[in-house]
Amino acid sequence: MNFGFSEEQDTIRETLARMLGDHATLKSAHNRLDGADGFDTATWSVLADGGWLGLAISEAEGGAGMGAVELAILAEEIGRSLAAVPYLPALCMAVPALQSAGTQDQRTSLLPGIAKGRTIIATALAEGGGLAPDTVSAKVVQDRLSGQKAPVTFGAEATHALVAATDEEGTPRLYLADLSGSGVTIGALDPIDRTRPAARIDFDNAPVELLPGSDPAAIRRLLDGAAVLAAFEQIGLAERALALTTDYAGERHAFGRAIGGFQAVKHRLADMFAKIELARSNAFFGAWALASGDSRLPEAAAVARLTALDAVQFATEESIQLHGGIGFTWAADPHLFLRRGWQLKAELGTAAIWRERLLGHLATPLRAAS
Amino acid sequence: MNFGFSEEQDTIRETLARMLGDHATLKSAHNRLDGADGFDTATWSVLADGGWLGLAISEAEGGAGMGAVELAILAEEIGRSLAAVPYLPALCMAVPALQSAGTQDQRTSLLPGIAKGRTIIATALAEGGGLAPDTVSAKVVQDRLSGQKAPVTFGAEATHALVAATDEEGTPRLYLADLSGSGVTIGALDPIDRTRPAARIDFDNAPVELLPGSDPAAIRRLLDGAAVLAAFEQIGLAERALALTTDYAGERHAFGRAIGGFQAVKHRLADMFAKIELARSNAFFGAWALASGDSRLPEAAAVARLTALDAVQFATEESIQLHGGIGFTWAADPHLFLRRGWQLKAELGTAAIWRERLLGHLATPLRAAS
Amino acid sequence: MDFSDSPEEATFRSDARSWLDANATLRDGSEKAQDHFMARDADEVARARDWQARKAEAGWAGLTWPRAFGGRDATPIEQVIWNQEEGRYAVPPNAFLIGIGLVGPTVMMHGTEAQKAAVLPRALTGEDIWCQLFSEPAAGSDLAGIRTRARRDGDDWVISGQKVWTSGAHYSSHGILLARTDPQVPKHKGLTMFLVDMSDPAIETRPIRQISGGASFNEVFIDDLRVPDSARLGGESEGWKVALTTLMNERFSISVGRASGGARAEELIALATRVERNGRPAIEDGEVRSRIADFVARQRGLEFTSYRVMTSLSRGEAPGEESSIGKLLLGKLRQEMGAFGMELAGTAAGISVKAGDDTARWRNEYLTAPGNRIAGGSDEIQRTIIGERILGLPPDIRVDKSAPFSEL
Amino acid sequence: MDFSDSPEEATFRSDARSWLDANATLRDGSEKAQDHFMARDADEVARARDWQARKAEAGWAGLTWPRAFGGRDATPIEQVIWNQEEGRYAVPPNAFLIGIGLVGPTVMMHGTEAQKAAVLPRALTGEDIWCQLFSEPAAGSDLAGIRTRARRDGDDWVISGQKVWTSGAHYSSHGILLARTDPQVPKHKGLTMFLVDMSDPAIETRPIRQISGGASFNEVFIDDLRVPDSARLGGESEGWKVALTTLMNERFSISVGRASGGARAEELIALATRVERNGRPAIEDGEVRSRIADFVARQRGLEFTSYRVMTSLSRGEAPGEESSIGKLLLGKLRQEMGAFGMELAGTAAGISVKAGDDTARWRNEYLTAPGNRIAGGSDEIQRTIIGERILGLPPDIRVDKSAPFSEL
Repeated sequence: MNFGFSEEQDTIRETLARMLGDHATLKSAHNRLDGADGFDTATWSVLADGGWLGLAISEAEGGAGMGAVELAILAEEIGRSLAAVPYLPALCMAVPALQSAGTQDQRTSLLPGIAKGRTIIATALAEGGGLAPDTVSAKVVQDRLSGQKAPVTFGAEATHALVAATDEEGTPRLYLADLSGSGVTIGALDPIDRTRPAARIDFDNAPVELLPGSDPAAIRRLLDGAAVLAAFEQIGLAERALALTTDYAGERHAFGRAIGGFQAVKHRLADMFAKIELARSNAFFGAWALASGDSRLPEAAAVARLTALDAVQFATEESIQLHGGIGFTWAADPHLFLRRGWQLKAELGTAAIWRERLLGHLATPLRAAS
Repeated sequence: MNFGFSEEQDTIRETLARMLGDHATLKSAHNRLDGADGFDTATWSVLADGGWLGLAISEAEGGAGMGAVELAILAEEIGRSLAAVPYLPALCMAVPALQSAGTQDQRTSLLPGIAKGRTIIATALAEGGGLAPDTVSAKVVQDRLSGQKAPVTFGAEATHALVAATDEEGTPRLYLADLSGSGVTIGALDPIDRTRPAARIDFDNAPVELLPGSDPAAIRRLLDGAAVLAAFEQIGLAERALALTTDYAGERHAFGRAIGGFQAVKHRLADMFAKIELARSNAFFGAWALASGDSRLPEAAAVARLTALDAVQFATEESIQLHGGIGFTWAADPHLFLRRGWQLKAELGTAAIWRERLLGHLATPLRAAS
Repeated sequence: MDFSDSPEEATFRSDARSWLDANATLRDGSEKAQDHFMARDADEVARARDWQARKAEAGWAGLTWPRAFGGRDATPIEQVIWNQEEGRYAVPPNAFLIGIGLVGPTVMMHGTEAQKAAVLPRALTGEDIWCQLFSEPAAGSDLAGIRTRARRDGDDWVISGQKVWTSGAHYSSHGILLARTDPQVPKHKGLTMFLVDMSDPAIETRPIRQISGGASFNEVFIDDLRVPDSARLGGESEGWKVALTTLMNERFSISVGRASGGARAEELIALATRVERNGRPAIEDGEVRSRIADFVARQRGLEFTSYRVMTSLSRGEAPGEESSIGKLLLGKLRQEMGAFGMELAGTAAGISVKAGDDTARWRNEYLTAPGNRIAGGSDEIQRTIIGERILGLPPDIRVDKSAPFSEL
Repeated sequence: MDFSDSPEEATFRSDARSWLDANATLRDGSEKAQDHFMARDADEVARARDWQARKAEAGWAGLTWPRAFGGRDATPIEQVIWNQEEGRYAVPPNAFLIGIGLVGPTVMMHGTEAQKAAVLPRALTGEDIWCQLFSEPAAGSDLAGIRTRARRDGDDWVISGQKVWTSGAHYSSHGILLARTDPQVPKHKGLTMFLVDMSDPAIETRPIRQISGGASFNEVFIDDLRVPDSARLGGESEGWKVALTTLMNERFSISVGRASGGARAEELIALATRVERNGRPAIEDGEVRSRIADFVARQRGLEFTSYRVMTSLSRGEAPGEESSIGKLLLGKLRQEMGAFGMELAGTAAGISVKAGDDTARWRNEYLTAPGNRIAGGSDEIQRTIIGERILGLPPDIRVDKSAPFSEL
């Protein structure tokens, strides 16, 4: 039985935590909220220089050849630092998509650039509400894509996008679009978390390339993997929100005592802790299922996401509450975590979507409307 | 603006509270749980002698000629005392049904006996799951009823039953059955609350009499009124559960202090209080709507029931919890209230049913399965 | 039970309506959403002052004040009726709530004749706008923990410190300020109340931006503000007693005030009818229906609770126990409704994807609600109040009640 | 991350399985539901004793005990593996959990040589069955508040008082009993531990009926029980220290014990597929789906949390912070699932209308769950433990730590 991390993995975490702690500060997140560039290119460069962007890319393709567990560690530390980088779409979705469904040519031409931080691939699965492959109206005809995708996180900052669209038979597939190419119009959206810029991308007969191995099942697998890795990002941010609230409760005095000594505060913090640890247990199983190719991945991904969504929302809302007056001011830190939590909900879908994915496996899928 | 009780009504409450407090003790409820007769005939007689059973029956028909608000007061005190009497089916459902849908003959022959406590009419609307008029499979053909009704509260103790069944056109109507007549078989069920005995009644060509004014709309109105009155019974019991838990928290010491001084306990009790008062506000509006014939009764009944169900479940579960070890023993009082709470849920349907009744008024009804 | 006015109430309502009809125009729904008592800019302040002056002239300002001070000696329920009626008209925000509702009664009870003469008439007519300088960074839930110091200097007092969460400080002309004058005694005992001029250059006001983006509150920095001893309201070291008068009147103002804004649960029905969930109209989803029904039931309960409060007022009684639950339950309900509204928008929860969609509305609701759970006594403080004052449970252990403030 | 056994673990598992195969039969699903460690009647006690004797003879009893005391010196993860393997076989309940898991280690650490010789071999073979006489009516969460008195009388002690929540007291031969020997010192300081013979007529045991109808616990009345000083375990007034050893071993026993029973969330899927809600199969209702998905996610989380605990044990580490959440979250989950199961039954929630329907199962689940939230440290105590020991928050104010017990 080994349901934890190895010493090497612990070392990776420490290195990442230090590096991200130095570069992706909460102060820089505040600056972005107040209008600074939403993409933290400096931290992205540091990650590239450290070889972290190629963590799960094979050595032959310019990466470090590690796996899902290491990606999960990186995700958790990104969450903890609130780093404003396109980690989830570029590394947890685009890279695995290329690896599992792309051609050798596609991999060779893109993966080394991703590892170096030069190529950034956004993931354009959503069209307002719902997620691909269940909700896709963008279409590809003769290698030309038309349709609108939104929200696309880091859509304006990316060089490429991985787009879900139906092929000429009407089957949802994944296509690679060069965002500097013709027929591409990108407009900024107003995300709740400005450290996670989001865009609407209109494609009008834009030239695209099919990822030949992509079919609806592959898109679902991709989402399952992303949900597991996002759960680690969610746990990282929830844990940081808990930590800073615990610190505050230890320092802030009222009625002559640190407020953390009052059961109303202490027990709320304990509930946050319990929800986070419950989510972590599910995320661990998800990481194992992802790394080992276990057939229970869809179920593991759904329970990891459901408990992570719950832990994040509870921890971030109550973090604001327990900070009292200061908690709902713009200048304080707690709302940074609340915003990132919602952003992560937006990017991969709400609990309503993942409950159906879970029950679709355990019970019968919900009948379509007649 | 007068959203409270009059002095006369306050006097009625005090009289009832004293009388029920004397006769329907928690000790007698424990005895019933341990096997004594589930029907507290002594208290029923006291209520009859005091003229309370005819509270809302006209003076001409042997009653006191009061209205829904007085019935609500009685309901709340019944809830508070956990009296084991067929108040809800006999006085809050059968009487209004006779009054609004019965013939003059039916009223004249039955209402005086009800006021005197000699006639007890049970209400047989349910058939396992779901409530009439939406779920009815019992049928009447040529004034003969066949079908099974369960649970019927006080079915074995009643002299008559008001039964929902379809007429020869398939329309749900209400019928009056003499339970001592032919074709009636009564079997005891195992209710969670033995102070509220429940039965299954099998009708096999049993002679019945139609209440001519009863149609599906009348049945729904009847349920709305019953839900409002039951909300008062629920509030009474929840408030008693809160009161005994508050008392316990003031007496029980741990770590050198009364446990009610600990915020974990104090704040839970405050939450109980808030839920109960919220339910009470909705119940007040419901009582007013019922008494005044306001068209908002269906909506008022649904919100009263939804908040009452929530208040009761929270208050009774946490009453057990805050009693600690003693709380989950058979000999302690808290579970008496938990049981009655579930029984009241069973008798008029769960939140799932009432949410649909509410949304059916505010939005569109749920589409039937295709 | 009866929702109609008593004959006296009906007369009052009809008088109010006649005057309002003659002096204001009914809302037609085209008005911009506005806060009920916060003015947003100088223009709104000017219009509010003008409206207040007209009300004062006609005897409709300071309704519950005694006639001796220019009031109408109105009952609390008459105040409620006025608020209901005035709410139907397109009138400027009531920036005078603190002056008339809180400061006035406090000055009447604790002020000198000179203070009454200086404060009351100008508060009534709106010439002066008052703010309440109580809370501090280190004194929120624990108000008696304030650190702003007032030191004697000859016949004057010199005040320095920082206040926070001061509504309307940026357009207020005056403030009622609680300061510590004796740190050597227990915390509740060394406080004194002052009346200060907000235009003094020793006072600096900075708006506080909230997570919703709005700024209804201010920080107020006080740096060696010199006031004469005649600015002291009530006795030296009697400040806590004076503050309790203010706070009691604040609670009363809230209980007769207009119901808080915020979204109606029914709006979620409309939203759920427009959007899809899992490939079907969201309103057909059982969980959506369940959540909305729960919201409706709770919101109705809060609305009817306010009827119970009004019933007590109408009977000339103090609002009963039920009045304490509204504050506790409202914030969480709004927060849950806001979150649910955002989620109904689907994958794009929190991101406005299409112009004119409902995201911004529910996002604003969601980001405003945390303030409801904190400001004016947090949920946690409300639970303690219910537990101790209503249920009679033993008080929290207080380690700070008898020690000198300087040793805490 | 890897779920497989290490080579050493695999060897142990295979050895265990060989012996079990030769000595027991695999469960085939036809067995009656049974508690994992409570015997229901004398026959079950006899069968349990017999099975324990056979395990002891073959070296499979007291696995984690040192070899010197007849144990196997097994690692915690080996204990887990044994529990997993033994759980696959139709064996009697383990009525010896308290003796071997709690009393044994406490006697090893604090007992005299004579006590070790008298207690350990007979506990191992199952000849003696032990119960734990700690909790009292007035000492539940606050265990140090016990009032059972032991007074010196010559060379003996005379013990009187009442214990409660004593699992298995009615079939136990011996008990480990905490008593107050000095009420004049602070509560934690005046306690002493004793080993007592449950067959003494001065001890009376009465089962406690729970709200579920079952009776897993007892009240134990002790009336002038006379024991020699040699029955004292550990020093006089050292009882709290001795009790902490017992409690630490109790926590350990729980963390390596078989997972608690209770319903699987998947059973609700089956139920919802059979019943209707609002005229349609309940499983098609969005709220039903939402609740069940939530239950599944939480139950999986608890299951995987136990894997994390086992990982720590497997690495030879103490269970980490995650081990504290299971106790807190399990009871509420069971309570909610029980309530939901009852509600799915429709109008007749809580009333079994048809023979063989699921009402009784979910009702029992619902009425058993409150015990999970209370016994062995209530939810509230668990939150305090997490808050103080894991998160490092300031302790609750304790007014009872230094005052003499007699003055509390």
